[in-house]
Amino acid sequence: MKIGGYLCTGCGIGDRLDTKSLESVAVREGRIGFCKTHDFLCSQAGVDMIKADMAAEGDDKVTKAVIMACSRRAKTESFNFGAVPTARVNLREGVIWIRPEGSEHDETTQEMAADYIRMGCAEVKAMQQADASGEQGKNNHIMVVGGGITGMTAALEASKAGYYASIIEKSDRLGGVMGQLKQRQPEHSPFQNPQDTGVAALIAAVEADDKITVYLNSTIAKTAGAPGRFEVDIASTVGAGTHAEFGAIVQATGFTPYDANNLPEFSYGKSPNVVTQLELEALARAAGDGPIKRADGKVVENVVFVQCAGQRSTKEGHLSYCSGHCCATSIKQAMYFKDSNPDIETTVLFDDIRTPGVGGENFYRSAQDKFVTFRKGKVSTVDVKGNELQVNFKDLILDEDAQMGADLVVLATGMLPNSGTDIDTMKDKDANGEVKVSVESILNLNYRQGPDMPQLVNGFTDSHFICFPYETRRTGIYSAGPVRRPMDAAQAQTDAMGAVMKAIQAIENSAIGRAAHPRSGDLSFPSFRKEGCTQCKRCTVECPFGAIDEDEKGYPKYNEARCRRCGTCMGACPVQVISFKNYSIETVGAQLKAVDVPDEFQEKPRILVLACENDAYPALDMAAMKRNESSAFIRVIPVRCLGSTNTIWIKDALGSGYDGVVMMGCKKGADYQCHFVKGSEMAHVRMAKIGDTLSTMNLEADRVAVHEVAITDIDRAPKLLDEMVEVINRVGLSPFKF
Amino acid sequence: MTTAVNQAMVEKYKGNFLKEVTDNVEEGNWVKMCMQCGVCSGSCPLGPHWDHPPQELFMMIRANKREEVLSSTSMWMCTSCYNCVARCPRGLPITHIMHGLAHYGKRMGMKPKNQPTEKFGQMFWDNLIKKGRVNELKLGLGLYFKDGFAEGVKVSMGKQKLGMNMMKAKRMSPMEILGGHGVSDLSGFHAMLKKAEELEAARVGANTDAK
Amino acid sequence: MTDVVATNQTIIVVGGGISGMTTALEAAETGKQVILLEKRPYLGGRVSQLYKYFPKMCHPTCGQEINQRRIKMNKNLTVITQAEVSNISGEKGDYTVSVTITPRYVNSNCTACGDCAKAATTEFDDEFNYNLGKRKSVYLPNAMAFPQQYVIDQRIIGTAEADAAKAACKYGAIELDQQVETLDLKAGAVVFATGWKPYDANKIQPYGYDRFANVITNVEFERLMDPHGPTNGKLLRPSDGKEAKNIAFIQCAGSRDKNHLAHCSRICCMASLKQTNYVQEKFGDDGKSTIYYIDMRAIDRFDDFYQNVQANPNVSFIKSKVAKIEEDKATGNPVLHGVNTEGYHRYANQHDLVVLATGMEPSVDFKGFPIKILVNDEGFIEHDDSNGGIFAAGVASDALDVNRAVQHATAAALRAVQVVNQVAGA
Amino acid sequence: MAKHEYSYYPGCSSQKGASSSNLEKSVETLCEELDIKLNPIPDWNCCGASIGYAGGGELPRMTLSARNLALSEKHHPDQDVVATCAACWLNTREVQERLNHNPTLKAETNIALQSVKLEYKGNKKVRHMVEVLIEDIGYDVLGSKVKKPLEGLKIAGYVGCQTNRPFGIAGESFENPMYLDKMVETLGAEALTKYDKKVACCSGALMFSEPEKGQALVKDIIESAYDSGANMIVTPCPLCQANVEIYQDDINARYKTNFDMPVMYYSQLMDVAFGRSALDAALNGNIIQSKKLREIADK
Repeated sequence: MKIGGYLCTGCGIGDRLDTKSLESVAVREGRIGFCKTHDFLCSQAGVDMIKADMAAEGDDKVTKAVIMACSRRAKTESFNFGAVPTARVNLREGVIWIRPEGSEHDETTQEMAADYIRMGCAEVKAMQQADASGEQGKNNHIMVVGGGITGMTAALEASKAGYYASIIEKSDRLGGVMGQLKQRQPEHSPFQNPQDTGVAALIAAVEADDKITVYLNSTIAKTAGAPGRFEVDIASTVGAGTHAEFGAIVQATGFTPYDANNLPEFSYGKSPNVVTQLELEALARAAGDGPIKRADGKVVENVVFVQCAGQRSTKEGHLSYCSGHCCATSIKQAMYFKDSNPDIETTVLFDDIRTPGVGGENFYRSAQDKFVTFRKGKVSTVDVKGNELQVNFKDLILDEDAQMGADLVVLATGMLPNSGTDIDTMKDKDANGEVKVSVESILNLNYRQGPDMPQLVNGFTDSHFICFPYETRRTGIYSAGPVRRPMDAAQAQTDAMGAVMKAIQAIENSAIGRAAHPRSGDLSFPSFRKEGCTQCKRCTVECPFGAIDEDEKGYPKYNEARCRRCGTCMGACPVQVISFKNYSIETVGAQLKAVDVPDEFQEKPRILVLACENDAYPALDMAAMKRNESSAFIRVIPVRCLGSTNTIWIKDALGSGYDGVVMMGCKKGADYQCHFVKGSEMAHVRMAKIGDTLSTMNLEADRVAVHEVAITDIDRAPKLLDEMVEVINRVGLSPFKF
Repeated sequence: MTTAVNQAMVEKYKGNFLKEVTDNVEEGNWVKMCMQCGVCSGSCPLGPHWDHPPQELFMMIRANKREEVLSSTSMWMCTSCYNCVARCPRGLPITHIMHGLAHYGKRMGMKPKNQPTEKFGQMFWDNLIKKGRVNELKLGLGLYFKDGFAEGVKVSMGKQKLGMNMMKAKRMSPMEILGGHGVSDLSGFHAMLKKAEELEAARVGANTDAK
Repeated sequence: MTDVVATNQTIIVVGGGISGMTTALEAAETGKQVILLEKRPYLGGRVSQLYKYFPKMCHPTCGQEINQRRIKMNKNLTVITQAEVSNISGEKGDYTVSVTITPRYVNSNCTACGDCAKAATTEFDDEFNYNLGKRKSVYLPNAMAFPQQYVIDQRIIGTAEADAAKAACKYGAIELDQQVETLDLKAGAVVFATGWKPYDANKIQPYGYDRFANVITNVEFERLMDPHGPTNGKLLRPSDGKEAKNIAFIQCAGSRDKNHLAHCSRICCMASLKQTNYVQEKFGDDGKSTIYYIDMRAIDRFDDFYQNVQANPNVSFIKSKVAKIEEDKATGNPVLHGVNTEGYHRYANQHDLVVLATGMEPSVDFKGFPIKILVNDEGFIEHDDSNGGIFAAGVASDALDVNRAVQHATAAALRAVQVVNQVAGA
Repeated sequence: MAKHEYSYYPGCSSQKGASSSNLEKSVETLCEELDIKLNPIPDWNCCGASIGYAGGGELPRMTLSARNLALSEKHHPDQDVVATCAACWLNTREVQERLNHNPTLKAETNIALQSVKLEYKGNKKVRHMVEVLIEDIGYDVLGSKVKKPLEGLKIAGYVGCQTNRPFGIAGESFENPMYLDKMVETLGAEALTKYDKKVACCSGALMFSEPEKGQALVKDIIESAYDSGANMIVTPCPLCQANVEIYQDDINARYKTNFDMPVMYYSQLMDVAFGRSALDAALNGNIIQSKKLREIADK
């Protein structure tokens, strides 16, 4: 049982550094079992050498390794030894590539390398092998909430992949909104005519599938547990409730049409002949193969579609966003008229026609070909003139006010997501003492942070990430369809498949204790020292994923299958009792303490840099690849997320003679880029309070800087470090050097 | 004939000018496909001289501005350069539609007053019909005298040098005044055109039949 | 040399852009065996050449970093670069895919130390920067390149320069005698995530991309902004290297056009709106942007982004398809001619730089595909049962933005997983 | 028998004593040089040009070209139709395309053609003389015929509209066709490839009805040629040639310019380069003479 050190002398490391002395630093100061050098460590021979040591028997067996070579981003596969705790000491990108050559620099460069080796040795000693917790179970059953086309598609596709699904549908029938439509927009070339909705076929398929169970008239009374072991109470309005267990959840609860009563300017409610798109579907279905008639029985001869009704508008009570499908929906509905009788006048008044892609543009052209008239116009009002309607609008092309008569006006109103309670608003109201939940919860999660999925904007439960649309803040629960984002039927069905993919993945990975993206495959999970815990609940509040509940005694309960291993809880803990086996207060604390802080007379400051491993660290790495120079006084420690930074590290660093601390995390705020959602923000909040600590230590506030750094900041990141050097030049070295 | 046809058309299409254009104007069935990008309007060499550029005319057709469109001078600004046709993203044969609208407006008795291209164009047609081939000299003289004799003398005096140059270069022949080139099967040629005119009139006329 | 195990429970993903990486990773992280084939010498595809994403204005390399780390850590996933599919035979659940691998001339011994590049002297146009700059004949394609291995340009093979590069390598990483190699791989399902290429702007003749230096494309504009790009992130125009402060964006450059691409490329409106933010970011109130458009397609919550740009006094919108561009001889400024159709206003506007919002066309012509699949007139693969176990992911299926492409690619992973699970169950 | 034989549609302006008779003459000479035989369509009629719509409806105008095509089908069944005039070529080709795509129009056209006992089938290839030179003869052969390279001539290639749009010459772009430049270079002269009015409109027939508007366009065309350093403009189109050449006096008067820019046909340049006389090249058919070109011809 020993720690093996492996020092690579290739890629110029051996040329630039005194490796003999580094070996001795590793063994004597780092106190590891041995340090071997290799001039090409990542070669097969080098890696085989390490693996042989790890395969050895008895005392010779290497159970932890320190790789002293290049950045952890390089040769990752070669130096991946599975569960064996391994520290990567970055001598290439971290030292020789950012320091200029020349004898005047040799001393500080060598010191840098030596410190990093001390740090690596200290880190690996504090690391434990991470194993799965044993909490996990495997359950191949997916709960699908909502029985519209998104939900039905999800259930059927899950079944096709060999998994079970239960559809929980509130109403007494399957089909959702799509079930109320006459037809849908085309899915295949040449995209010219509306097609069957396919709802009947979906229902038949669902009913015939023995892997699918349907609960109609049902809602969810309670959801507890975690991926792989969700426990759900299903309530029924017509019978007894049920208890069921699921491995993962797909929320496909769809949308509610915008309430057109908010649009009195268009005479909605005043005239039965002003209808929404959904109401027109009812008229079209009622008409069957015959002509579409108004409520009063008159056959429609002249219909006007008003696009963006109550949408894309900053007016009070309107929707700011675009619902995406409405242009194509109006086109489809105009075709209902034109296909039955080409002489019916159909006019679409629009601001922008939004029919993207191949299908969209072909469908638009097809409508023009069928004599649907499109006019770029902004509708101000719709007046009721006896039995007729008059649409008043500004024709934006002819630049004049215009009117049109119509016997039916269709309002293209928007979508409101059925996303349940807004847990963030709930929290806010809590603070004011008035809890007012007007919307019923959908999932009724018994999670500490609230009963439903967190919402992104406008009430939709979308992911905030461009690259990761299925990123979820409730692991194992994936939303799909128009509850996630305004979308049309085709996209909703694709979305259902994507969500099912993620649900299946959650089932498979939770069964073996593997983390979900972005730390996919990570087996480590947080645990805490019960005797030290003060039950302050900060970890349960700050966890960006709502993973942590409180047990009956008030202690945190981690639900590791819900955890994403970012360490924000660890950073939050005021008494530092939370840790991961391979990432802890100690693994970082030991590193920063291992640095050799020169006494003040040497005039060599030491700056601790805590850099997010996702963006800031790669940025520093790529700066090094460009050979952008950095200060020799920095000591960089990558962290899983800046949110995992515990203030104790800052205090320890400053208390042990560091002159400054620079923290680099991702962008926070509304357009946050933090991969753990709130991590960077939490770190910023905590560091805003570090000022008190600094002043009790009689240190200048400037000595701690927190920056938002993006992965492209290859020029800026080294400059930020130089700025700290300048600060120290200005305020002087730390008085805490011994 | 024009007013009668015009009345019949107004009667038949009752405010659906797009349909009227589709049914009766050369390549008019393309008008519905315009998406108002305006590339035609920006491409025209005589652009600034159009009261209503093609894309706007297409919008006016949808807005049922029948009178304004058919009596517009705009279509008569077309030089047949085909820039609009080459660039139109929807493939509209705009040049032909402009010709068609101009011709149709004229047929409906709504041609703009004293539009020089309309006048010249008619002269050209008459000239070519006469012999089957264009007599450039007569066409040129006709052009100079289109606004009356006195005006014509003034214009042709001004063009004297030009004419002399052309004659010197043997690119204009005074002999043409005596008759000049032509097709030999002139009667057949005339019969053919007459038939074509009849067929076309019948087609447009048919469109005026009551529903 | 390439040692790959594949069975009819293997999923082959063709194309290593963000869609292909997503399909491959989602399947591999569910425990499936996946082989990811990429034509270029590195992963990341088109998005790796973008500076920022709309609407968050975050960096594509950020997600790429995470995806590449996921790939490095996943033993179910094999990546083969410089690989193209030359043939497919068989049926759903039992395909044989022939793959042609062109030589990189550098093996996995490469440590990316860069010594070989120091020995190289010849420079070639840098494809990664859309030929706006130069790169060496021996090169790392970009800072994020995965695999992190240098590449030797085929054009110097057989020259003394190649020998010099080989001599410079201390790690035996350079193999100048590598040959084209063909592999036959079994697979249960094949996912085409072959993505898109920017429409060839030379074909949009009225805009003079081939004649005027200061007419560039939107993808080139991204490279100008990138700190890794040819101008180190400065907005300098090509003709004279001056800062381009007054920029025109021409929408539907090649899209929604019978003469070019009949479809709407979906992304270009948002891309230009995003790029007006770049101009603002660089020059503040000195930067002016003008968008010439037919319809602004800022769909769903993107409309909020559009509204924010509309509120920016430095950005103007003109509803017009620009008719043609001429060049002002004295200044080299492009002059845009056209008509604002909202009320018929004729313009002749001078700008420092014109950015053509060129659309996307499928990067692979599936017309001559060796096995029957349903391809529409626009060249995209349409989903159909008759395609068997062959699926499209991302832009191979339609013009999509990144978010929707990834969504689609995740769904495609499920389709492939369904096939191999059925094979496993049978 | 000649190497290449075509069914030829001369058009009204090419006739003796008409405005592009010099084009006709120079093409005749060119055909002798290249062993091309042009067989005129017997009893052809006017194509209606681009201005016929004021008087003629769609069908009568279509019938004009249909008659010519039917005559060619009848008399020269195996020969492509070739025209030298841009409008003649465009109208003929366009009518054929439109009739072939519109069964109603085609049927009606054939009814009208019964009056002249002809039937239109629509199976002809309708080509411009320039296409014949590029596709059937080729730049290499043209180059090999050059005896007197046109050294010292700096030529702006003015393609104009109707030889260029909507059909154009295969492989050339609408906005920047290069074939005239290539021809000019083949003949040993300097091609001003950056000439930026090469596809601008000369106003066509509107020069007659709207002279002010027309001359404004032509002024830009000539001015840009001077700016490019040209001492000559070359064009394939008779109306372009006439419009750009013959109004220079008027333009000089109107705009106080000093234009004196020769405007030649490609065929004239070829004739001279191939060693033919000024007379054979119909140089005297131009109002503004190029001294340099004449010197080369007279050499």
